Amino acid sequence: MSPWTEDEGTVLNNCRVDRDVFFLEVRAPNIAPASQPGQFVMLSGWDVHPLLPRAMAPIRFDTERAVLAIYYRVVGPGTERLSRLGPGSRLRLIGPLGTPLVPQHGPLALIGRGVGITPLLPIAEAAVQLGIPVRSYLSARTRPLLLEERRFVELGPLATHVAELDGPHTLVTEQLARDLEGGFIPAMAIVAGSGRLAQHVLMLAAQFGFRAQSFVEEKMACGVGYCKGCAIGNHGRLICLDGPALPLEEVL
Amino acid sequence: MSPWTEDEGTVLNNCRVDRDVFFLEVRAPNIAPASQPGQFVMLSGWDVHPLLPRAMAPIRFDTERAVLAIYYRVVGPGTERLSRLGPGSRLRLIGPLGTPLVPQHGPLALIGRGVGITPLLPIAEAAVQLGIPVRSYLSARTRPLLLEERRFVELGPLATHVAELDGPHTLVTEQLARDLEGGFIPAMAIVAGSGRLAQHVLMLAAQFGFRAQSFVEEKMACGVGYCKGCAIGNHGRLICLDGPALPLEEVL
Amino acid sequence: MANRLACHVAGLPLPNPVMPASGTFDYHPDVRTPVDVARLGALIPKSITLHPQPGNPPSRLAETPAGLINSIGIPSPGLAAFQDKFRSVYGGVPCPLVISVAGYSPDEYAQLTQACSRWPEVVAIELNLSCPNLKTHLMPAQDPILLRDAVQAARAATVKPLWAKLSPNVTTIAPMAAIAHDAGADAVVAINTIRAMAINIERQKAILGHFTGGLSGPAILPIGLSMVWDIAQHTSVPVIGCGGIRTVDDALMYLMAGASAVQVGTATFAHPAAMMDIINGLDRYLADQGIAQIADIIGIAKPA
Amino acid sequence: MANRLACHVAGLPLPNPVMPASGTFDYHPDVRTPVDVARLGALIPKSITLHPQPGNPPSRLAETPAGLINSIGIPSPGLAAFQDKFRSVYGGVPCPLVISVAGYSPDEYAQLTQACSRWPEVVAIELNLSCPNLKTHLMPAQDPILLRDAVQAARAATVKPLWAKLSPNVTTIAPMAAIAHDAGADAVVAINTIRAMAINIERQKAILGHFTGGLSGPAILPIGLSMVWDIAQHTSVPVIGCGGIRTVDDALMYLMAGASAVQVGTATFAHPAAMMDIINGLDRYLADQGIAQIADIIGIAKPA
Ligand SMILES: Cc1cc2nc3c(=O)[nH]c(=O)nc-3n(C[C@H](O)[C@H](O)[C@H](O)COP(=O)(O)OP(=O)(O)OC[C@H]3O[C@@H](n4cnc5c(N)ncnc54)[C@H](O)[C@@H]3O)c2cc1C
Ligand SMILES: Cc1cc2nc3c(=O)[nH]c(=O)nc-3n(C[C@H](O)[C@H](O)[C@H](O)COP(=O)(O)OP(=O)(O)OC[C@H]3O[C@@H](n4cnc5c(N)ncnc54)[C@H](O)[C@@H]3O)c2cc1C
Ligand SMILES: Cc1cc2nc3c(=O)[nH]c(=O)nc-3n(C[C@H](O)[C@H](O)[C@H](O)COP(=O)(O)O)c2cc1C
Ligand SMILES: Cc1cc2nc3c(=O)[nH]c(=O)nc-3n(C[C@H](O)[C@H](O)[C@H](O)COP(=O)(O)O)c2cc1C
Ligand code: FES
Ligand code: FES
Repeated sequence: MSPWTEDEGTVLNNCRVDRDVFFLEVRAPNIAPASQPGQFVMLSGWDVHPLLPRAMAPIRFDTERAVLAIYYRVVGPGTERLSRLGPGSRLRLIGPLGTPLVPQHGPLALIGRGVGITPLLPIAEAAVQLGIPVRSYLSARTRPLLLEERRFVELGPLATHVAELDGPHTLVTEQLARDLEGGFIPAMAIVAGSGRLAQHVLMLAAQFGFRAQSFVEEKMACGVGYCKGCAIGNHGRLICLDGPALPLEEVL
Repeated sequence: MSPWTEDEGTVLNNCRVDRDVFFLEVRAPNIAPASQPGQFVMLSGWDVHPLLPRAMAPIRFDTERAVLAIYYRVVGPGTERLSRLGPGSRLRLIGPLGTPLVPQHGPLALIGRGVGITPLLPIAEAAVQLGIPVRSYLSARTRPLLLEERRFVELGPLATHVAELDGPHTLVTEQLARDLEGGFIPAMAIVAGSGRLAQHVLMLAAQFGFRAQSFVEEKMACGVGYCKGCAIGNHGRLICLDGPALPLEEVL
Repeated sequence: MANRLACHVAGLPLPNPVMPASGTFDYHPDVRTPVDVARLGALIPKSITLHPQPGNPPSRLAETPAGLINSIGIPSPGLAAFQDKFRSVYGGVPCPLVISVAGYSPDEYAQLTQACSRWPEVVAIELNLSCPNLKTHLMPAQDPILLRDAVQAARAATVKPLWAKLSPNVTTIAPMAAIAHDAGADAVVAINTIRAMAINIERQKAILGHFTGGLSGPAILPIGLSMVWDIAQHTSVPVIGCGGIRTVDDALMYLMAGASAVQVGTATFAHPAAMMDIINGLDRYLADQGIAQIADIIGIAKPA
Repeated sequence: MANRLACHVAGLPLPNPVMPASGTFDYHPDVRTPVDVARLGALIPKSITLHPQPGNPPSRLAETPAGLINSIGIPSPGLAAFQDKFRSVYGGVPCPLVISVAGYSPDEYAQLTQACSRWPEVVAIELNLSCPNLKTHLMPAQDPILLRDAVQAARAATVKPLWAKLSPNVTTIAPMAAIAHDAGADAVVAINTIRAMAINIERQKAILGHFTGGLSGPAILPIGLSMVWDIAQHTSVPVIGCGGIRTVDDALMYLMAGASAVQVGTATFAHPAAMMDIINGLDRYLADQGIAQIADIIGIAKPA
């Protein structure tokens, strides 16, 4: 367990990106500078309802400005209330949480879908800074939901799949399969945001022999290992402490 | 029991008047046109928290524009959330509720303090329209809280007392006492917003022989007589059905 | 179009499974309100007692997170006065009528049940078993013997359907449901309010005049739901679900947990048309899912 | 300055009356968090069991209006493993330490109590009496005989203060508190979670892997408060209040209702520093009101 804290955050920007997806920038004086790739925060911008904070994996930690950038999809009462906070609103944050995921060897394959891709970008940036090559495979319902597509392109080859344009019947991991056949064997693949993509990667990992992790989600209460509510699999692993990324074979 | 309905209201205007007092205008298509002096509404602009609607006695029912004008003081979670609703927000309203109080004989003495005076204005206006003379005695903490002072002046003689200016040691009902001694004997006195003023009026009523009513407040759940939660006094009178104005001797 | 919502509670046909909880709604023949009583599954007015009584002293209400505590007691005109005005108020009631009665002894339950069964409009009697017994201070719904005696006495006094309304303030509720069933209740209603309290810290005293009261509202929904589930899992008595229902999703949870019908109480205060929304919502749900009748979803929730 | 907050629970001195509820907070000697453990009234880690056990299957959490249902069960390393790591984790704990133990028989309670009493850091043993008995499916906290036997067994195994944690799922709680007291508990803790359930209507199944669980959070505050009040009114056993406490006002309600101290659980999840806020708030309240010590407000709430 690594140190974490509680911040009184300030909303700097909170705007709609697509139908039900929003982009939030929040100043978190203590949490943002301490955050590492793979980590997440718990946030609440409300009082009694809903009761629990919500887990969010920032797409960017701006350590100098102490700002976290978050994409979120409105799916229930917590994200709905979040979407109504204007600049200047206060948010309670807990973090940084979870086990950092800073790759040591390369190359890296990053596979993600929709809002779920957010934790992949900090990992890609850390990897490139360490000189580790990165290839990304991203899919989304619509083009605007290929979040930060430009930034991913800057960091390495990017394959994309947009359901609206490319049809629902292919997976972006089919490009990964072609790359694997072409000789690109990653030291590690990291999946986020899609069980279907994770399934396919698990198959490819077995076939081509590489390690794979996946970001997983379960309802969380504390986010810090106290409540034991986020256990997954047969080993009693806690997503909030041992994850949020865990070996693919443990979570599928 | 008179007919009532449920309206989906729209906030037209919601602004601060004084430190913790706000002015709200809300379009209530069915309730506003049906409202009569002495009546109130229950409103909620939220979902689960707080659970119950809040009772408010409008200071004006604009039957043509179907608008209710309400002054409210922020004292807890309901009024706090109310104060954050901007124009265009939706409000649920139930009304019109309570027994109308349309005076038949005059003259009338209206005595009130602070935000509690709101139900007095519709009564004054109805009285003046029927040719019944009205004298008003209003007190408040600060000048801006002598709500709609100008309009009261248009309707008849007005005595005021502002604690901040006139000091805390006199009551506006001392002017009523002088008027009574001077020969002004009302057919009915109506008090709102202050137990202390009500006490004094009760004494004067006994001394000078006039009827007196007072607006009373108790926690309400339904506002329509179902829950029996707002009972007061020894006769099992329900504030929401038999009131909100009740004979002074029953409520003190 | 066949009425998808038509249902049965222990053999008693109802136009739909949505009705008010006793003490939270009533009917006035001449007054237009947002609730179209003709569309309700049934109407249940506030419990009546044999003798007139004033109810508890004010304050009677306290609000809590997602909950309401009430210590109304049962202000009641008494049976005689209720009988006098029955025809003028409920004579033309446009939906099935259930009368809730509250007694302080088995004999009172019997008298009330017998008297109220005479009216043809009344399709069932609901026994409010939550009046504290004068000797033990327990409610009949809390004590196996008191419960059995009250239900048996009422059973002997009517041939009409009898519903026993249970209290959540028991160690386990399924045995109480079984006792009520064995004693002659056709169905049970679960749950009544949960004992609760609020304190005004400025005044350093209880908020309610009667100092404790009963908690209702969304806060208690998960508790009521588990009790309905327990009754459905462990007994064969039909159960009417009650406690915290505010939306059609809440009603569906209770039906899926095993309730034959549902009662809506506190939600009506903030949103009087809540029952109408729930009835419309259930109908839309069945249509969308292609389900022919409400009976097909009752008790279908799987353990996990 | 004298410490206004210093207090006693059944004679046991504590620096202040605010402590975490078992299962919702823990201490890691090397990890800086927003909770300064040195300022807590006491620390109570999650209940431990005699033998290792994995806890309940996922999902383990469901959110309800102002409430949280958990079906964590008690994932536990077992006594032996706990003993092995005790010194390295709790050896230097900077506040009074209370160990919560959960057994499946009186003998297990005795073994756990005896073992945990040996450490000098441990100032009291809390008995979590909410493990379902393997034969009756009742929890010791629900059954007079099971309760008496468990507490007596633990009592015989230690001279340290013994706290019995009660369940709200009983007909009346004061008699259970009295039984625990008579059996040797120095104090009782009220309340543990309330049996509850949530259903996912899309999947038509229980949300929790163990299908029912226990409700905690603000929703249950008025229920816990009435139980603490009942125990204080009807027994002489000191009571530690627990259930839904989120703010200093909530803590004051429990203290005024008769609690000697309070435990904070679910509120810690949204606001880890909640206990710090409550401790600061209590101190400020006493200062503002000119009250010399916390003992002066315990049980001062008048009926109405
Ligand atoms: C480590 C972690 C990081 C996350 N990062 C992000 C992020 O960056 N952006 C983002 O938009 N979301 C993220 N999520 C998911 C986010 O926490 C949930 O969407 C949010 O809690 C929903 O809250 P709500 O009140 O709006 O809806 P709720 O009422 O809590 O849920 C609404 C519906 O969604 C379902 N649901 C909610 N949460 C989950 C879940 N965790 N898994 C599966 N189903 C769920 C519920 O069953 C319900 O049907 C993350 C989750 C985790 C665990
Ligand atoms: C018929 C009627 C008409 C009203 N008209 C107006 C109006 O026009 N403008 C206005 O500002 N207010 C009016 N009120 C009072 C208003 O309903 C309450 O102030 C409001 O419900 C408070 O809600 P809240 O959630 O903000 O605070 P709550 O949390 O409900 O209360 C905050 C504090 O105020 C106290 N309190 C709340 N309501 C009352 C009450 N009714 N009587 C005494 N103490 C109370 C509580 O005990 C608590 O300490 C009226 C009340 C009634 C019964
Ligand atoms: C104000 C109020 C009055 C009530 N009166 C009665 C009553 O007279 N008889 C009865 O059986 N239940 C009574 N109840 C309990 C309700 O019928 C219902 O069982 C309980 O409120 C739980 O449902 P809810 O959460 O939907 O309100 C009353 C509840 C409230 C809130
Ligand atoms: C996630 C979770 C785990 C819990 N684990 C335990 C436990 O191991 N032992 C115990 O005695 N109580 C346990 N409890 C109950 C709490 O200690 C407390 O009694 C209850 O949650 C009510 O308090 P609250 O509303 O402040 O949370 C747990 C509660 C929660 C929410
Ligand atoms: S969310 Fe509490 S242990 Fe993981
Ligand atoms: S508020 Fe329900 S009867 Fe008056």
